[in-house]
Amino acid sequence: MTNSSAEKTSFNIDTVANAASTPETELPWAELGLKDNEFARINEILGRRPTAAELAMYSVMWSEHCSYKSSKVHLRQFGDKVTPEMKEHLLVGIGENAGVVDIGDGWAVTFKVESHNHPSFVEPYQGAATGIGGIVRDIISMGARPVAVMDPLRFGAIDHPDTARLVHGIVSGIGGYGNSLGLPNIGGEVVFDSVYQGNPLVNALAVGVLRHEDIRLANASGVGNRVVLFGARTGGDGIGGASVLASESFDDAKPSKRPAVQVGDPFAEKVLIECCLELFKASIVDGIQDLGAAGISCATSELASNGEGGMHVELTSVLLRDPTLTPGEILMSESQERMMAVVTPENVAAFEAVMAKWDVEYSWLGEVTDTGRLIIDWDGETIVDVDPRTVAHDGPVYNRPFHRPEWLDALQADSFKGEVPADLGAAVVELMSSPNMASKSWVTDQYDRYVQGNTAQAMPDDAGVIRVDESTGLGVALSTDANGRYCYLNPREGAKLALAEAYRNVATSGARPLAVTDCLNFGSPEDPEVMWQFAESVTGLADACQELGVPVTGGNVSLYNQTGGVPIHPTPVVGVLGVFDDVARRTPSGWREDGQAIYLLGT
Amino acid sequence: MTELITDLSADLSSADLSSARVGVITFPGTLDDRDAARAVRFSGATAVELWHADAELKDVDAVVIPGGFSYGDYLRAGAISRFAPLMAKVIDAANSEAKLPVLGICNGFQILTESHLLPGSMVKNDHLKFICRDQVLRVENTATAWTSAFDAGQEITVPLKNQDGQYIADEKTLDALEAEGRVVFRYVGFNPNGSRRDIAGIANAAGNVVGLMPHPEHAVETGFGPDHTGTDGLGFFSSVLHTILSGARA
Amino acid sequence: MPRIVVDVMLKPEILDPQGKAIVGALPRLGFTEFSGVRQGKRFELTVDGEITEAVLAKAREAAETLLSNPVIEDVVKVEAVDD
Amino acid sequence: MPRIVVDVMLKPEILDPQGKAIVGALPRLGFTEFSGVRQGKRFELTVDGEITEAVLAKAREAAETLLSNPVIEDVVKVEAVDD
Ligand SMILES: Nc1ncnc2c1ncn2[C@@H]1O[C@H](COP(=O)(O)OP(=O)(O)O)[C@@H](O)[C@H]1O
Repeated sequence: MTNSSAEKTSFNIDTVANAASTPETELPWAELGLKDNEFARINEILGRRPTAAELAMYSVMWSEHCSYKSSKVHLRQFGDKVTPEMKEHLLVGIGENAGVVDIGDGWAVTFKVESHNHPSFVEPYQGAATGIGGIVRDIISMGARPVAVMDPLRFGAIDHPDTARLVHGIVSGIGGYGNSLGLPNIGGEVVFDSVYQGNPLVNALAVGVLRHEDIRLANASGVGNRVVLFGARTGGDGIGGASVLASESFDDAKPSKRPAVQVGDPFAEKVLIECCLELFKASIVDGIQDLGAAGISCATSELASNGEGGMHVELTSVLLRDPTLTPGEILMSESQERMMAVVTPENVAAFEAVMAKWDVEYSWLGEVTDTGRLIIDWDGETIVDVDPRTVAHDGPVYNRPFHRPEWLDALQADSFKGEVPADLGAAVVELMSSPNMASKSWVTDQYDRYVQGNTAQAMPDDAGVIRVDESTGLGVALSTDANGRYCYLNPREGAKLALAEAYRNVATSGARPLAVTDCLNFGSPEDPEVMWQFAESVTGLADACQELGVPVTGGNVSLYNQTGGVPIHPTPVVGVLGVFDDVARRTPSGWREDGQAIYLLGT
Repeated sequence: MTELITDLSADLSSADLSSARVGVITFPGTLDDRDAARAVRFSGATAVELWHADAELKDVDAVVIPGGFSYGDYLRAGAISRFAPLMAKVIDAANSEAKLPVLGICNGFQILTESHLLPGSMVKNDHLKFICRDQVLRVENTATAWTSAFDAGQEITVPLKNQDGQYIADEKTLDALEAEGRVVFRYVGFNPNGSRRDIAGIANAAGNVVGLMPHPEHAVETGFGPDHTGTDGLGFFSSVLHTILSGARA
Repeated sequence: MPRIVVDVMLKPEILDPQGKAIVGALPRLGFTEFSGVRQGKRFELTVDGEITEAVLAKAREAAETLLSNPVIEDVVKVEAVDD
Repeated sequence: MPRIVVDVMLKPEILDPQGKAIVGALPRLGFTEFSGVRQGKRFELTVDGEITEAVLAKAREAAETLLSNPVIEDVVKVEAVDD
């Protein structure tokens, strides 16, 4: 692959040498979202001021979204409360792109739920579409073939003027992307509640299957192995807010035109899936990482810090969609449908042959080294020289203050005091016609549930069921559930109930529940009452997981879901995965035939 | 597991069945290729993988162009795939004296109309949305290479899932299709996309090339088809097996 | 950058589902001036170098073969623009 | 019939997957003259009666609010045609 971006660039490059000799240069760290203590810490780590490119990397990697700085101290419970029995089926746990669970016969499944809430509010179709795209890439990067998706959704009031824009855009975005990838949509949720008016929740779950020996991890090891970026070209997507970096030398603030919105290309992703599966099958890649939030910053620093050595990369080799991008912008770009892999020199030709077959663009960026440093050059000059761990793993950790809201007592005391209506029939009709109870087929009819031919259950059943092995019928069941109102009333019990509901849905389908993923949607962690809700919910979820004997294998935290100072209801979305020895045994919801007996179980 | 099905005379061994080679073409963005191959296997025939860039048809006795979003359905559904090297071979073989049986399902149907192997075209569904449902079809013509296993007028249920599924053609073409019995399937009860005259599938004049929007390959296995039970799609694959083995090409 | 614009519209006799939806939505948004809407496609082809008559002829050919489907669509314009 | 043509294109900095797929297909069909393709939309609005400045203003408003998505698209032209 040739590259023509190098000669087109004409800005001043802030090199490491330059940074060392110009300590007094003003840097836009506050605009990039760093706090003064964080910026001071970066200076301390480096022993000098960061270059523009280093600042870009630290700022995105140390953001709440990438570093989990406010949630980490609480999320530890998911690890601390795991018993050896709970780990029995766990092949890969929290910390990798997605957890991997053993389901027997040499088969494994990987699954994870993630949020794309804010982008979907700004541009519903593309935001939701790229939410599906992102979670599916997480699944591919574990070495798995994606086999299904689910979409737990929350919208504002059904009669609010903005709701139609969001609902139709989001649902068609999820369908547009998922249907084009050939992934059956096997379940989800649709809830309307005015607390989500300015903060719709668009969570997306993907599940993939693989053989045990096919598990791939995001690490760069083996000195001399080559690092390659493949898939879509890098554009200015998702760096709109960071446009201060449009001027790499910080002096000439040229106006930049950077799209704040990412547009998805599901066709490119479908090709990427097939192309990665072919690479895995032929054992052509040693390490692999998808590019999501924080793009190349994240991929290089995570691959390097999870490996044993270092990495040396030439950034002008990145194929660009927009030749005016600066190094910092290239490092931060969130362009979709890209992957980074580590390939041994012997496999380079085989790798290139697979790319040629699928007509996928790629460029060799550099190689794995034994220096323990992540070095990034721009046209031969070093612009990043860091210990990759400090970028990827040693971000700030906050023990944010939290306290129980004073209004909670009054809220909990405000119980139902009305009369039981005389006409129960009418009450039932009224309930059933509320948008949250009514049939969701107006949504699910827009999703393909048949593709791949392995869907044993989808809507309207309580759990989606997918066959994994055609010869034995081995398969999995999945359900996602949450109840923001329960959690608002009591976040600890509400989180337990969310798990219990998903667990029940999987169990009633006939599967044995095995593992959990979660997407924790909350307001601002800087609000001590929200932080309390968060802490309580995590405790409740971790306790309930221990009680039921199912581990959390991965998930996602989405904070700052609030508008005008009003947070959403705490909404931990819980996904449970269960296993079937034969999906022929699945039990659909609802009565099937006349004359069957009806029992009510439980308390 | 579904047993092998065939409506052929009983003395055919499964070895005879598997000598029938049915190719399934994969384009970049094709989704239902593995499903189509599974359906071919269930009929007893051998499924042969074909890649859009292949130069040869690998001696197959019939070809399925499966559904999906080849090239993302960008520009127009099927517009870019139609120019694949292998499509030139398919077009020649379909028009040749040997009359290679060709089935285009959904995106495959769109590729066949873009290739002018079948008349008319597909545009966006009249309601503009993607729709996925179990759809009832009436088999209007059982004389094609792909429908001989059905009874005339038989109603079958197969999944339907598409965004650009509204079949259109000018009135003259529609009249001719009706007159020549080339409307092979019609939607029954509900027209899911606004297709002219409820047309779900059509054939070429010789009856070897058939295209339809719904997905028979998703209705071949109990537990994974319409309403967890339907296997009406198997008839397509047993029909072509019959066509092949009854010596159309012998 | 020199470009060639190609405009493609559905043939007038073909019902345009997208145009129909727009025509239905307009009055609800207070636009009552328009009695019909048709939605077509506009392509901008970038050319490195000069747009000669030969390049335009190629663009016309691409418009007729790939960019439009003659069964349902008309190429309504192929034109060089420079701005 | 007097008509107003509205042209809408994706903003230049936004990825255009359709244009990308077309640009990939063109050389395979022997068209090597074009280095880039962007696909946009062309709307034809029919007006019963005369196209006054007021009607054009309404068309511009409809173009900005309904016919384009300002987050990712630009209205590149609103123009009366008569043919
Ligand atoms: N956004 C969605 N995506 C996919 N499936 C959904 C979605 N919303 C609801 N469903 C499915 O529709 C069915 C009915 O949903 P719901 O009414 O929420 O059921 P329940 O109240 O039993 O949880 C379930 O199978 C559920 O998985």
